[in-house]
Amino acid sequence: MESILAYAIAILAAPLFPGIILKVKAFVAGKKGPPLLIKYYTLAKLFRKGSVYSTSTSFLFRMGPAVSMAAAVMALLFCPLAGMIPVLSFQGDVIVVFYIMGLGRFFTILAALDTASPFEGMGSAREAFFSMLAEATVFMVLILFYRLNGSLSFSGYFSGDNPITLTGPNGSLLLLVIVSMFMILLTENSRVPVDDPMTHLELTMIHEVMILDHSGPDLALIELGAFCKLIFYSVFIAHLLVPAKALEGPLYDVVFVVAVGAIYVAIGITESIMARLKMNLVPKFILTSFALVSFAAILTTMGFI
Amino acid sequence: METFLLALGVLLAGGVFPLLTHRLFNFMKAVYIGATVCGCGIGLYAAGISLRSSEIVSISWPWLHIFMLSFSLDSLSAFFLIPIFSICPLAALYSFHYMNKGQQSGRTAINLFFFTVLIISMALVTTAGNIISFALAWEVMSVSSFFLVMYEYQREATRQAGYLYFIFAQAGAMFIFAAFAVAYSHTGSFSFAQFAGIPAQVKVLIFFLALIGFGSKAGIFPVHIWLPHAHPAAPSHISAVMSGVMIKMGIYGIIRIYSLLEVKDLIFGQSVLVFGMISGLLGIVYALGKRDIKKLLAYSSVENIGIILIGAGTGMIGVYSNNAIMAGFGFAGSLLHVLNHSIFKSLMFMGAGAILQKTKTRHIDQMGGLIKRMPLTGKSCVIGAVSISGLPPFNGFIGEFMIYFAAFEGLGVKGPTAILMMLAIISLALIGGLAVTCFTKVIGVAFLGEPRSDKAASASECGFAMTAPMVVMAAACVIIGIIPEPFINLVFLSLRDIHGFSAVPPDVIAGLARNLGLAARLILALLALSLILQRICYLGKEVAKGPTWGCGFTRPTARMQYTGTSYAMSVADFFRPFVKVNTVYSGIKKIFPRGTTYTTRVDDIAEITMNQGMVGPLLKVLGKLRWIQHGNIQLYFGYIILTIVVMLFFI
Amino acid sequence: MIEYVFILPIIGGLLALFVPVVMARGLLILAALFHLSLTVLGWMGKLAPVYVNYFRVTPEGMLVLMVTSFIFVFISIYAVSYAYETNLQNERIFVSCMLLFLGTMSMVALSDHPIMLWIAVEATTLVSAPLIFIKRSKEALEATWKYVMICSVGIALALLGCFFITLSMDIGNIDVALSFSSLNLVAKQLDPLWLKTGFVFIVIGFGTKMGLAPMHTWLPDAHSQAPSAASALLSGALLNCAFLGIFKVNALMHVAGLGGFSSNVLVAFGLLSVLVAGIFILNQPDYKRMLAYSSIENMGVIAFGIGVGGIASFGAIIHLIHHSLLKSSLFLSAGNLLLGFGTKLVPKVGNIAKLFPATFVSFFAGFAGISGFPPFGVFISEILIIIGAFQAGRYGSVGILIFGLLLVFAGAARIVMDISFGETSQEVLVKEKFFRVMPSFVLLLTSIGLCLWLPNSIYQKILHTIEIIGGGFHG
Amino acid sequence: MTHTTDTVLVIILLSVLLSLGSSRLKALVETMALQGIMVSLVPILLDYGADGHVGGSLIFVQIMIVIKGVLIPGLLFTAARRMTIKREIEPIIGYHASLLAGLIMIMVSTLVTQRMHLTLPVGREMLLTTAITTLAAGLFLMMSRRKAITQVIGYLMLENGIYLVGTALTKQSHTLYVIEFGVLLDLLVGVMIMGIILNNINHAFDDVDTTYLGSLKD
Repeated sequence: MESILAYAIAILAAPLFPGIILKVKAFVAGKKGPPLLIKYYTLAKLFRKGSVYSTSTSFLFRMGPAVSMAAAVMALLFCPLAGMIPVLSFQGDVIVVFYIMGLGRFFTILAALDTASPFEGMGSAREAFFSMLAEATVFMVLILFYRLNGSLSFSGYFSGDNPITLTGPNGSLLLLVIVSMFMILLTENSRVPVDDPMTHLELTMIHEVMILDHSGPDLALIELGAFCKLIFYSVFIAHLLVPAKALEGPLYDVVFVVAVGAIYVAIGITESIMARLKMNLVPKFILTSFALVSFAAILTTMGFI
Repeated sequence: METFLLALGVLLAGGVFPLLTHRLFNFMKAVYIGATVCGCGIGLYAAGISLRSSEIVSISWPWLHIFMLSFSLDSLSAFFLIPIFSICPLAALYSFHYMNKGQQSGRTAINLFFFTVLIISMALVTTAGNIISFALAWEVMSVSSFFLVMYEYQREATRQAGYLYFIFAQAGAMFIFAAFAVAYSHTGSFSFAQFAGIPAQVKVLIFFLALIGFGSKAGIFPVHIWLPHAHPAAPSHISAVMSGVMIKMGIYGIIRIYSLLEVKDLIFGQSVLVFGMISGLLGIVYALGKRDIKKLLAYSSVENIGIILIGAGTGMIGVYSNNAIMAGFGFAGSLLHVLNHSIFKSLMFMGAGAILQKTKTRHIDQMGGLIKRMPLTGKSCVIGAVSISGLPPFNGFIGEFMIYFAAFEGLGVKGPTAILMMLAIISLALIGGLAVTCFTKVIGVAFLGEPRSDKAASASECGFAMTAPMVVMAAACVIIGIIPEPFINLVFLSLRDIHGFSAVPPDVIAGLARNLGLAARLILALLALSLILQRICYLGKEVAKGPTWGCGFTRPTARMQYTGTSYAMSVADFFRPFVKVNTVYSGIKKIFPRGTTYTTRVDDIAEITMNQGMVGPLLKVLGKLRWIQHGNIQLYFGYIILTIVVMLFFI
Repeated sequence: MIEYVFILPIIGGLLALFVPVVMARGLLILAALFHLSLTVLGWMGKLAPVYVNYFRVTPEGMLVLMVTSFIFVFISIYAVSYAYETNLQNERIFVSCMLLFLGTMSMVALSDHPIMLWIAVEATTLVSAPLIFIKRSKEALEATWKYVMICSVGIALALLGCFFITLSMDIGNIDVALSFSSLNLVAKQLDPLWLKTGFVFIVIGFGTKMGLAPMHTWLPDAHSQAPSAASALLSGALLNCAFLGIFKVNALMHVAGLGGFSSNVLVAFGLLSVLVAGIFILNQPDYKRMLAYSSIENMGVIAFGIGVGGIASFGAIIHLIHHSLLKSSLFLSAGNLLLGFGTKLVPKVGNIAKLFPATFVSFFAGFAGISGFPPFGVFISEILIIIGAFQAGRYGSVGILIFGLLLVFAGAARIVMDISFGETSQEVLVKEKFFRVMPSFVLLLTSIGLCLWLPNSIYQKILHTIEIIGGGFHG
Repeated sequence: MTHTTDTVLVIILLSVLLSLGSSRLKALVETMALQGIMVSLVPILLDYGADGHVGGSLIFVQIMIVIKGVLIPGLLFTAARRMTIKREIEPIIGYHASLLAGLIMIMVSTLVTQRMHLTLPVGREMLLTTAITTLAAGLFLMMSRRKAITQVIGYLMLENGIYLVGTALTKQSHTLYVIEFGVLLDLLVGVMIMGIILNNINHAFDDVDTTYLGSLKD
């Protein structure tokens, strides 16, 4: 019951955090920035609106938002939030989760291609390419975790006799994981330096260009899905940051939420201080994250750990 | 066994029928389909019986005084019978509307006849109980499928493809014969039963010979070259069966020979795994780079064979390391993927066939917008594409998940296995990502957007005999995906007779199956919820229609859409050393340039290597040797004298 | 009196020179049927030789005789139809030589005396030369010249080989009649060195006739220039006869305990032949030459199988039977194509699947059969030979063999597919006729039939044949 | 009678050398006739030397002389007469070189004969040497000359050589006249057929040069 409650809170709070990013960016730029709840306003506005559908599109165009939303919401189900156990958990659920996200992407791409717009096609190609590479990093992380902990589920990673934490015996390796997971977070959620959600030039967009033709509630669903996805990755990293055994009870939950917030702040700072990468450097960026984790994983097989 | 033979009998009768009645075109096809469906139904029943009972039934006849033709039906055979007997009747049904040229009735009849021969020979391959019966069935299978490929023999490409296929079939068969011959030289018997007693080093030789032979049928990477040529050349329902079912006979051979040899070495699993990874990755990369939809699907078969082999290799390593879960899930995932692939690949090929029939092109960049014109085909293909990309909640995911599960289990094994398993998992992940890219390309470019050519614009839905099989298969993809429990049990049941396989605890299997089912149903439920939410949001609102926003272009045309080639190129480029990307660009000249061309083509390095590295030099050397037959009689006398002199040295 | 088997055709052949053409045709078919019935009687053991010094009924001889006689019946039907349609010049000579050819080949099959065998083999060369020459073109002339000269020289060497065998008798101080059957009884006492020398010369000599590389050089020329009926006979029957000579000496070597040497020699020649055939079949522009090279290949395979021994020798004999059936069928089909298109060049002919459906079926089936696809018997023989070679531990050789077989297959498949399915601008000169198509179908069906059901008597004959060289299933 | 035998053998050797060195076709045929007769005489001389029973073989020798010395050369002679060009113009290996090769062949044959370590009856070494030389020279002639008719002569020489080897090596007791006759008949018919083809070649190409016979090749 607690878990379901936490789950509901997470979904409801998901639009809150991107507000933090905007605030941080504004702060760094010396501006006041939009209100913290800006994303809620946007969502509300979008839900109220109607839509224009392109004559080129088919039913898949309308399915895209629904699937991406459902996928993100589903992923969160398996994710332990703060000290709670996740709503659902079984051995192997990590694979299911990342594949479900793949499903979301699949339909987002189809919806984009459905519009017959060359720009959306371009965005889809990039999205597919980069997330394919990111997937390799994610699975390398799963490999490493399995070797550290013998588990194949989110709840298993962070609980039990041998949880994965910074303070654990393999904490040093986790630093590598945290860095590369953060890079993956940036990639998968279309943040700078991979993508810039604020850009206005379609040629340079990745994710944004794919949803150009969506409007109204459809766009709202997509946004909501994106927020859930972002919070999913943040929670994942937060679990690595916050030592599970050191703190207990509500204190842990508070620290955890702060950590999640900190990750958003970090995103905001990254966006402020970094420029976008050239498109052909993005694969290198992702491969760097892959190399980091692989290094860690190979260390485990060499008998160092 | 009698039931099984009855099934073959019914099939054969159905197959001969068209030869006699080809003048009554539709009647012939209808009766043929009836008989085939009937025969396959009986066959499925026989397979079912065999799977349920634990005894192995067999039957044999003496042949030519020296051989026994023996066939036996164990659980592994029975499992491989399932795709044969379930896909083939659907393909036969499909052919009713696909082969609709009444003026070619004779040729159609022959095609149907060889189709039956193919079904029967495949069924016999899976049940063959000794060397000779296997070789016999294998060769019949090769030759019948060759004739099926040659259906449209007027085209040069078909002839080329048929030729290539013929060569590969024969070369592969030779390797298989060699493997069997080595085995025979140690057992002194044609029977499979004594294979286990062969010395260990010899087993390695046998296994590798067989791996090459079976691999060339299955389409393992360096020997897959015939596949992307033969599949596009064949009629689509034939490609469906060849790609969905026939190449699995290669997999069957590998697993069977592995099981028979009762091997103890690690090298078997390792090599199968490595070949699997290479085939999987390069297969899907090449698939991505192709513009011909059937060629693309053929390369995707190479990829899926790779996945199947990754599973089988993991299973073999699991057997070696006495890890029941790794072994069980590796093999089970591999087998389940065999079944799944046979369904969705046939579905995709049939979809491609439907498009081909209506648009008369296989070039993906000339299609577009077909889902609105061919809704049933389109929807089935979307389901097929999701499944083939291995995404939940459909069937492709279940098999891949089990392989992942086994591979993760293998990470705990000491030694080089862990590294291999890491590579296997990463390959699977990359394959998954690439498959998503590849099949979004297929669906997105072929079915969505605006039609890129007039023919695509004027396409219409094809006949019920073609859509019905596709719908059935799409339904099967969904059902296996959301109710995986019986199917997972089925594959574990069929593993029973694989040697060295110790039973996986049933609660592990049951738990996993239940969880997978749960996850699949959950995502469907969530999807339904969000669709309802979406619907609610639009209640009472005005939904306008308009053109796609052109991002500032005022007059976008259909030709401006992103092409499949561009869509794939950055990924293909990424794999550059293994993928040869050829670009032809005429450049922009003068101040007012006109008419430039830009084409890129992705070439298969295995094919290039074979052509330039092996066949070319070989032909050159052999061409030089043609000098022998010089036409000069004095020279010919010289040969005789030379022979005498040389021979006298040996006395 | 089994000698009638060759005496009657020879008399018939001589007679044919002096009777009207129509009668000669009748004579041809009649003699063929009569020959077949005599052969069947001989097969059943009802006929015994009279000149026991020279002739003897042996299982290997009967197998070859039976094959020859059987295919001759159908080739003669074809030949008559062919001659009738093309208004063949010198038809009487043609018929006469066909019959003489049959007679001399039967004589080879029955010979027991080495030099009698030699005489008969040389005689086959001489009586078949006019068959090749019958069209009197410059190419035919050249082919005949090469055929006669090379074969004569080769066979002369075989005579030398026979002398060496006699010498080995003398050195061993044995005094028995000079015949294979009596030599086999005393084989162990023969001088091994001279026996080996004799074997080498006989292999080279009869190998020339059999078409083993590198003495095969006449074969593609002769087979491509002869009228198809004659080519079919040359390929389907004559090569077997030459093989018989080698087989008998090889058997003698085995009995004398020199089997290892003779096996190696045969394996080497076999492999070389397969490879040479492979070289020339690739990119071969002439389909009759392609078939000729395929004969070289198959003779190589047979020599290889016999050389390997054991289970492979069974395969080799099976191969011999089926090769004769299939190759003669193929040559007859090729003859139809040559009549139909008027050219032997592969690039010019094509699309026979549409233009000559019946010939297409027989041609393609023949090709599939000769390449080792079921339900034709070569499938069995190739498997047996490969298995036998592995069993004998000849891994390297079998590797080369398989490579060679694949080369041949690749080359032949290209040609056959071009002919069957490719385009052609050539006009069809003559349509296919029942009597020119039927024989090749009968031969094919016989091959299929023997693959489905091998009569016990044939099986026993094969077993007896290979017994002497240690072949068989459990050896 | 070793003297006689030796004389005959020397004549054979001489004929071999002659044929290697001669360019005129007619002379070649004549040499062959001589060689044929001499070769036919060898067995009877040997036989006579051994035990003296001559009987049946005498008739046979007569037949052989007729065939080898008269019929076959006659056939070739007729063939040669019809030819326009009666000389071997450009042999592949020149006459001087051929003669030298002939001498080398004799030497090698002597060597081979000694190396065989056979216990031959007296006088047969020489016979064997001659036989091998003849045989080799026959093959040499076939390879080194362009005229088709010279090749036939080479073939005859080869046959003669083989026949001599047979006589030299084997006991006469194996001889069955049917067989011998059969061999001879084959030879005769063979040369007849070769003669017919020669005529046709001459007719078709106006020459019997084998360079014209090179169109069938791969």
